This record gives sequence, structure tokens and C-alpha cells, in this order.
Amino acid sequence: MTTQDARLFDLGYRRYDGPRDHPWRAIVTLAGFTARRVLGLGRGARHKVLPAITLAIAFLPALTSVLFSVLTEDILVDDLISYGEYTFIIGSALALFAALVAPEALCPDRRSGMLGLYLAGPLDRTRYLVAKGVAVFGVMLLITVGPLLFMLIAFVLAGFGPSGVETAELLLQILAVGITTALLYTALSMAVSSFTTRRAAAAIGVVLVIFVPASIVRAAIESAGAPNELDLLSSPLVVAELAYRIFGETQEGNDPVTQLSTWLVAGGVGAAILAGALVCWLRYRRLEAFR
Amino acid sequence: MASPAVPEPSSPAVISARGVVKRYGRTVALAGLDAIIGPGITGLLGSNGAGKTTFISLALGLRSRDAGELSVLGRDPETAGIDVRARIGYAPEHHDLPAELAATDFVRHLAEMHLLPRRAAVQRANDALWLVGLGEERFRPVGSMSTGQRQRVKLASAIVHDPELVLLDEPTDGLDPMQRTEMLALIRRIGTEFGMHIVVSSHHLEEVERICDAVVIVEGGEVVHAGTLAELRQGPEGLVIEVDERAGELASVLTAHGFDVTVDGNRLVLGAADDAYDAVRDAVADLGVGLRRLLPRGRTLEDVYLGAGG
Amino acid sequence: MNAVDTAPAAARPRSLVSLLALYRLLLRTQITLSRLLGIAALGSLAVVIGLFIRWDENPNQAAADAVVSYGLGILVPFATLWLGTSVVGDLVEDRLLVYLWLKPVPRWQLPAAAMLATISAVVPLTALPLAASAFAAGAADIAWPAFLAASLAALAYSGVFVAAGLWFRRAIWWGLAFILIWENVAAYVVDGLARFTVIGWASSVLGMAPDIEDELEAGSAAMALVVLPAIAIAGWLIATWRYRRADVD
Amino acid sequence: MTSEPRIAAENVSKWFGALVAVSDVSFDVGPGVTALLGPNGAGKSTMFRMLCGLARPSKGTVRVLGRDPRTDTGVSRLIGLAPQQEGVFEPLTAREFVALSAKLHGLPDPWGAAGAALERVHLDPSDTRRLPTYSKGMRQRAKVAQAIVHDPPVLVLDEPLTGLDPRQRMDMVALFRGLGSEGRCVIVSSHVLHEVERLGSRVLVMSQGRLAAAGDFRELRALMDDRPMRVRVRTDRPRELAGSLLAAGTVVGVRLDGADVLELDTADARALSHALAPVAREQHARLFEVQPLDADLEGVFRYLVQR
Repeated sequence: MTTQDARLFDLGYRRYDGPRDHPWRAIVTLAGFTARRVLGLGRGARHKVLPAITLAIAFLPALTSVLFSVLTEDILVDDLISYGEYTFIIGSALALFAALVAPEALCPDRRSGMLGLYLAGPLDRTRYLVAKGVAVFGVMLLITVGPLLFMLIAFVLAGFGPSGVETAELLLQILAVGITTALLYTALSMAVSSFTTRRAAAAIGVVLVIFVPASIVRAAIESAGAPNELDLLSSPLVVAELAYRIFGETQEGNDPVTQLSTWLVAGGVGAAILAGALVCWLRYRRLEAFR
Repeated sequence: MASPAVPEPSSPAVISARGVVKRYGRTVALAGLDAIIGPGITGLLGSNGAGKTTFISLALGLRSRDAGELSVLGRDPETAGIDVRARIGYAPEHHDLPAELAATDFVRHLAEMHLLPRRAAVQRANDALWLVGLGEERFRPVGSMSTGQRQRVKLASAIVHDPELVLLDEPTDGLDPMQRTEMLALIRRIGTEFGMHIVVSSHHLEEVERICDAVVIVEGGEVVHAGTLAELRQGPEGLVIEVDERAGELASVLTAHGFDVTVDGNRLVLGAADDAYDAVRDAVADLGVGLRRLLPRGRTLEDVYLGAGG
Repeated sequence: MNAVDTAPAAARPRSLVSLLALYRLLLRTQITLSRLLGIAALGSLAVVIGLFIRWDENPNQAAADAVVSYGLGILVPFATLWLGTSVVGDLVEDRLLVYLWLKPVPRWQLPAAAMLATISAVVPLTALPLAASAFAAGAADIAWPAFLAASLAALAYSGVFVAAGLWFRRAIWWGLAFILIWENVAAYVVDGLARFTVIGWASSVLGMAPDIEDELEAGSAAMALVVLPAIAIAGWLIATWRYRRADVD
Repeated sequence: MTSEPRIAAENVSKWFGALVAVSDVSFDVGPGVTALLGPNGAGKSTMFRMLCGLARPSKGTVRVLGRDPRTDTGVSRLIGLAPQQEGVFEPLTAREFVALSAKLHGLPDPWGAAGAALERVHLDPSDTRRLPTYSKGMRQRAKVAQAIVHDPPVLVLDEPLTGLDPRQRMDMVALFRGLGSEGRCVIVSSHVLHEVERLGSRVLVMSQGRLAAAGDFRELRALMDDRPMRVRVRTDRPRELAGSLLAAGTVVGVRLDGADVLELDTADARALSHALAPVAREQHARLFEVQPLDADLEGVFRYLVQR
């Protein structure tokens, strides 16, 4: 190598004149980052314990019913947990998961002033909330679609599953239930989490907002004969009822919501989702981004 | 190999503020602040609660002002589009960053948030962390880092996307002298070599004196003094002399030469006189005393600052 | 005042003065207005439920069921969880424990003060409304049992959650799982498990009222009067043991 | 027998898993103000927590007035601690905060004692504003008041000057000197160096968990003769001055900075100070500025920490 092409490179600072992404990429980045953080990925084992346990609780019924049917070689149809009633059965686990996911996604940013850092960059409050919403919704899908999908796949592999065309239809129904349930819990939990910076208070708030209305409405209808439509306020029952309807099953219980038309039930869920999203958006619009 | 281009001055003033007012309920944080912050490194000096952090949050468009004109890089921060905010770097005052995130991941995340493609973000994050002096410890979680290291991580995250303007809020808060000196040298380099405008807020006088080209002193939400350091520094002439013994004798010799001298322990303060230097030198040489300090008695920033403080 | 005299003139601090000082401090710093209003709101909902039940054909049983499902299932546990874990947990998180730890005060006093502060807020804001809801529902003779059940449940839960606040970093979440899964699902689904839950024994206190079926059947009302305080004392001992070993930041 | 207030550490070490925060530190500190210096992470706060019994030493012993602060809970009556953290009890006023400390110490008149302690730190006892509304400086003083309300012979103040602006720092330093002069044993940790100089000159310097130096910082300065002192001189004839100073042997290293600035490294600061004026006159060099670059505490600190 001839000597004259020896060169010393300046290791100093280099300007960046490469391409810059379109602003919506910042939303995708933040959504991915938040989802990983909420599930404790890239964080200590301690942060994975809580989400893992809740998911395990939600998968438990599916696991037992699959094992039970595989071991006894035949499906005792009425003993097994049907797809329709699954959302109702894991109601507590869904609330617990929402009480973990949304506060973890929203509260730390405000407490640590990271929100100021994000909003000082190429994000405004609406884009910030869209990113966070996509993250929470994505994670919630794990618990609303996961167990059902697991049951379907397990039954198909074990040979008990329905034939080709029915499986496709079942798959669509699972997705429909998973998405509506995830949307409802996302909207409610994010709305509550926008009111406090302490994750603990937000977690309690989420669970209360989900279960307290149900208690009051139950007494109002059953004891005081209020109209059944009032039952649309107890969100866990409404979204569980919608799941029954989507799978074409009917609940044996005589909860008031079972008397309502499917459109009304779907409308109730939709209204709750919109209300939650609106409350969260209004809160963030007025929020002082600076600690 | 792109040499660090000098930032083309889009407009002479990087930040210009006229009559900016900001109130939090009854307390008035900024009461009609006027300031022109030009290119280079500008120190924003003021005691705790003087309005520094509020001004920075207004410049970043994080808060809306109650009155007055404000423009950053030529645009009003509240209505400035996303492209302008992508050209600003910001290191906040607080230290609590996501504790379990490794420094490289944190800086890369902020680079991507400022629209750098993934591969460029990873590469620039590492470069930025090397430049702020974080070697292999940059893979450690931010939570386990000392305050000094965390300040460097914040600085790296503020420059990783190659901004035109960098706002640093109390970057040396909580640092010990060693870390402070290194951080100030680093900020000086960024302001000069990297070709970025910098606004540094601080309440440590000697810091601002060391690295800033100009200073804006804020007190009670208003600008009390502004200008380049040279302008602010000159003041009453005269000399301060410190010897290790027999200061009294030296004083009497100098008074005999017609200088007005006051003695304070082994320190002498000489009134303004142009030919004082040689007279002092010769008097000290004749007496054979040890000359420890000889300094012009210009107004230090401390006098300006304390004077301004009222 | 001779600064160098090392033994201050005052007598040994009487334990009662310091316990009261800690109790009032925790009551003032941890029982904030927003938390009180939150719990009071939840409590008032119990009365609303009571009003609805007035039109039920068998108000006594309906009121008892409501007291168990809403009162003992949601109102009391959540109120106690919220205050119980934060009354000490916040001190640790805000690094204020050092101002209480470095004092010549016996270690058992802080956990005791924490439990007292929690109960002083939770009982009036949950047990009273539950009693009121019984009257509202026209089921006066279960008002007193409801009040007693709620108070004893609050006592037991305060022991559990103050200990949890000192033990776990994210005590609230474990508390939520304990209430939602253990107390509200496992207690009903797995028969015989009620004996190991607070709600089981608290609902058996309701059994004191005439002709009320107790769905959980954890044991007799008299046994409950012993078991629930015992749970509280166990929680207090565990909390004190943990507090004595704390490395205070 | 009222023994003199002393703090003694004997071969004290503290480690958290593999991280050694304090390793084999011994010192004995009596009445007056002592500054504990060291860079962040040098082990100052850990040392302070062991002095107050908040943490147990992994090895070695700590004695406050001859008693072990960790096991002998009575010792907490003899110690007043103003911790580093900024958290305050939100709903309390300053007087209530200090009175709480007085009550827990079992003082006969807690409210009166709290008022006296607040006056001592120049805070208005009748101020009804709540602590969070206080500025950083006022909160700092409330913490000190809480530490002195029970008139302890030993005072431990952890980074009391951090985050204060110059005027607030000056008041605090004057307060600490007063407390020290009353015969109390006051130990202050800090890294705001130029304020600590005014505190008094007794210094303990820690670095990487070890004790790097102890004693009067000027004596320490003199002790370190083996370290060149750097003096900055501005003169109109730098080269001539530097040349003759080198010839005279009082200077071991020279750096020319710009047209008129010299940085001289000397092994013997005293000799150079005596040689400077005569040599300058001889070379007709006018001396505009003479400034030792690291004679003050920062120099001591930087040197000890780097060694």
C-alpha cells in the first residue's frame, strides 16, 4: 500500500444529513417502546412477574379444559368451557391486567417528566395518546384473544376441532370478541390512568370503575325494577354478553342484559369505548406537560 | 468526512422574547421578560425559582404563555410544526429517567423519537455516548448510574439527533467539582466544535463565566442583566494583591508612592491607577515578600449577580 | 443551656405521647382529602344500593347479600388496601421514614400507628354507610351486624395490607390480586376455602342477624369475633418484625 | 461525666453484594465543624447512614459518644440528622414538622422547643405556610431545625448546601459555624467546595469508598509538596520571564497560553512566590496578573481524588 494514501480520520462530531422519517414513525416507535415496557421486556425479571401471573390466570381455564378433554379422549360438551362464556369467566383477570397495563403505560411518563421530553420532540398530545392507545390495546389483545386462540388451536391439533370452514368462522368470531373486549378495557383503563400519576391509585381506580357500577345497577334492576337497559352500565357483563352473542350462544343466567337486543348490547360497548377515549383525550389536552 | 459546518444563522437571534408573561394561578413566574439569545453558548443565570425553567418550557412549546412575543429558530414554539421541534435538543432538569433502561437504549429511543431511522439511531446513539465520555458503562441501566453519568446520558440524548439548538436545564446540578469541570468542557465543545447553539440554565456563577459567550440574568421573572460576558465584567478598576506576610509594610510603601491602599489580613486592595503594576512589582521585590495573588479588581459576575439580586 | 450536656433533662419519652404523635402524623399526611372523598363516595353508593333494595320482596336477605357482595367484597377491602399500603409505603417511597426511624421510639409503634390511622379512616367511611344502607333498605335488624362485620373486616385487612406495604415494593397490585382473585372468586368457587379468607369470616358475622343464609359458611359468628382480630395482630407482628430490620434510606 | 461529643469509626466497611461502598475507613472527630468531602459515589452518604445507625456496617465499628448507634436506640437522642433527600411531610408547617421531632424525643414543651429551633435557623415560627410552599433554602433550614430541636451534641448534615444559590449558602455556612462553636460535633458532607472552605478547615476526604485524607486542608495542601502547584501569570514578556524563572530553578514546567499568559508548574510554591517579583523586575516584565490555579479546596480535592 503506497504511503500517500494514509489518512487520519477525524473522530470528532459528525453532522447528520441522512434521511429523516415521516413524523408518524414517532408514533410507531413510542407504541412499540411502551408495549415492551409494560410487559417488562428489556427490564428486570421483577417487572415480568406481574404481567406473567395475570396472563397465567387468564390461560388457566383454557389449559384445564384442553387437558381435560385430551385426557378423557372425548369432549363432554356441556362440561367444557365454551368460547362464549370465556370472557365472563376471566372477568377478574381482565380487570387485573387492565389495572396493570394502562397505569404502567401512562403514569410513569408524567411522574418522571418523560412526557415533557416526548412533547418537546416531534409529538403533540394527540399523537402521544394514539401511540399509547395502540400499545395498551395491542397488549390487551394478548389476554382477550390469547386464551381463545389457544383453545381453538389445541382442539384442532387434538383432532376434536371443527372442520375447515367452521374453524375459519370461529377464528373470525374469536378476533371480533378479542378486539371489542380489548378496546373496552383499554378505553376505560386509560381514561382512569389519565387522572393520577401514581400507578397504585390508578390501578385501584380501574378496578373500581369496572366493578362498582355493576353492583349498583344490579340492585337497581333486580330490587327496584329499573329498566334492563340500565345494565349497559356494568361494562364487564355487557362485553361478556356481546361475546356470547358473537359466538351465537346464550347465557343460562338471567342477568338483565341478556334480555337486550344484540344491537343495543353492541351499542353499549361502543358507547363505553368512545366515552373512555374522549375522557382520556380531554384530560391530556389540559395537562401541564411539565413537572 | 463532513467537517462540522458552522450553523448558517437562519436569523441573528436564536431565541427572541418580548414582554413574555407566564402565570401559575396567582404566582407570576415570568413578568414581561425581554431577551435576545444569539448564536453560540448563552448562560441563563438566576436563583432558584427565578423563572429559568419556566422560560425553557415556553421556548419548547410545552406550556403556553399568557402574553408577549416569543420565537425560537424563527417560529413561534406553540404553533411551530413538528419539523421545527425535531431540530431542538433538550435536557431537562430532573434526573429520573426510566431506571431499568440501558443508556444506549434510552438514547437510541430518543433518536428514533426524533425521526432518525433505526440503524442511524443505533449508530449515532453510540457515537453520542462516546463523545460525552461514557465508555463501556453506557450499556448499564440508567437507574444504576451516578448523577454525573446520568447528566451525560441526558446530554447525549439531547444532541443525538443533530439538533440546531440545545436547551440544557441545570446540566451540572448535583455534580462534584471533577464531574462539573468535565461537563462544562463538554458543553463548551458542543457549542463550538459541534456547531450547535446552546442555552444553559444554571445558578452557579463560575460555571457561566467559564463557558458562556453571553449571559442573561433572570430574577423574579424578569431579565435584570443581559449581554456578553466581556460587557458585564468590566467595572471599577484597581488591583487586589495577596502576599504571604508583612502586608502592612507593603501597604505603607505603596501609600508612600501615592496609591490609596486598604488592607484586609494579607490582602491589599489598590485604588484605580494605571502605573500601579510596576510600582507593586518593585515594592514586593524590595521587601522580599512572597507574592501569592495579583488580580485586577473588575466586577465579578458574583457582584453583578448579587447586585442584581437586590 | 449547656450544649455539651449529653443526657437531656426530659424524662424518658412516655410511649403514649410518641404513639399519639405518630398516629396523628400519619392521619394527617396519608389520609388526604382526595382519598377520604374517594372512599366516602364509594360508601355513599352503598346507601344508594340500600335504597333500591327497599322495593325487593325480601329486603333482609337482599340487603345482606348486597352488604357481602358490595360492602365486604369491594368497599371495605379496596378502602383498606388503598390507605393501608400507602400509609407506610408512601413514607418509604418519598424517603421520609428516616425522620421517624431515627427517634428513641419503640419499633412496634409505627406499624401500630399505621393500622390505627387506616382503621380510623376506613371504619367511619365504610362501616357506617353499610349500616345506613341496611336502614335505607328497611332491613334495620341487619344494620348492627353489617357495621360489626365491616369494622372487623377493616381491622383484619389493615393488618394484612400494612404488612404488605412494608414487605412488597408494589404492594397495591398484590393486594388487588388478593382481593379480586382470592377473596372474590376463590372464596366462592372452591368450597371450604372461605375459612381462609377475611370475607368468609366477615360474612359469618352477618349470620348474627335472624334467618340470614350465609353463602360462604366460613364458621360461626362467635369464631369470627376471634379470628378477624387475630389476623390483624398477626399482620401487626409481621410488620413490626419487618420494620425493625429495615435499612432506612 | 459528660464526655466530649465525638464520632469514631474503626475499620468500617460496607458492601452491597459485589459493590463495596465503604472500605476500611477509620477516623475520630471531636467538637467543631468537620467537612466530609468526596466525589459522588465516594461513599459519603453510606458513611453518614452508618454514623446514624440507619444502616449496619458490614465490618468494623461506629461509635457515637462511645455508643453503637445501630443497636443502642437511645443514641438517637444524641444525634441530629438533616438528611439529603428533599421530601417533606406535605400538610405540615415548619413548626409542626419540628414539633413532631420534639414530641418523638419526649421533650417537655415540644411546641416551645420547635419555636426556639426555628428562630435559631432564622425561620419565622409563626409562619403558617405549609412546607411544600417553602423554597429549597427554607426547607433546608427547617430540616436543620428538626435536627437541633432536642439539643443533640452530635449533628450530621448530609449535602445541606446542594441546590442552594449563593446567598442561601452563605447563611447556612454561618449557621453551621455557630453550631460548631457551641462545642457540638458537626459533620457536614458536601461537594460545593468554595463554601466548605468558609465552614472551617477540618476536612475528611473520601474517594472510591476509602479515606483519602484527614486534617486541616491548608496543612494537607502543604503536605502535598510532591505535587506541582500551578500558577497562572499574565505579563507583557512571557518568554523572558519563563526563561529566567526556569534558570533560577524555582519552576519545573512552563506552558505558554496565548500571547501574554504563562502557566508555571512549581515544586515549591513558596520559593516561586518570592522569586516572581525580583525576576520580573530584572527582565523588565510587567506583571498584570498572578493567580494560583488550584490552591483552594478544589485543587486539594481534585488532587486527592485523582491520586
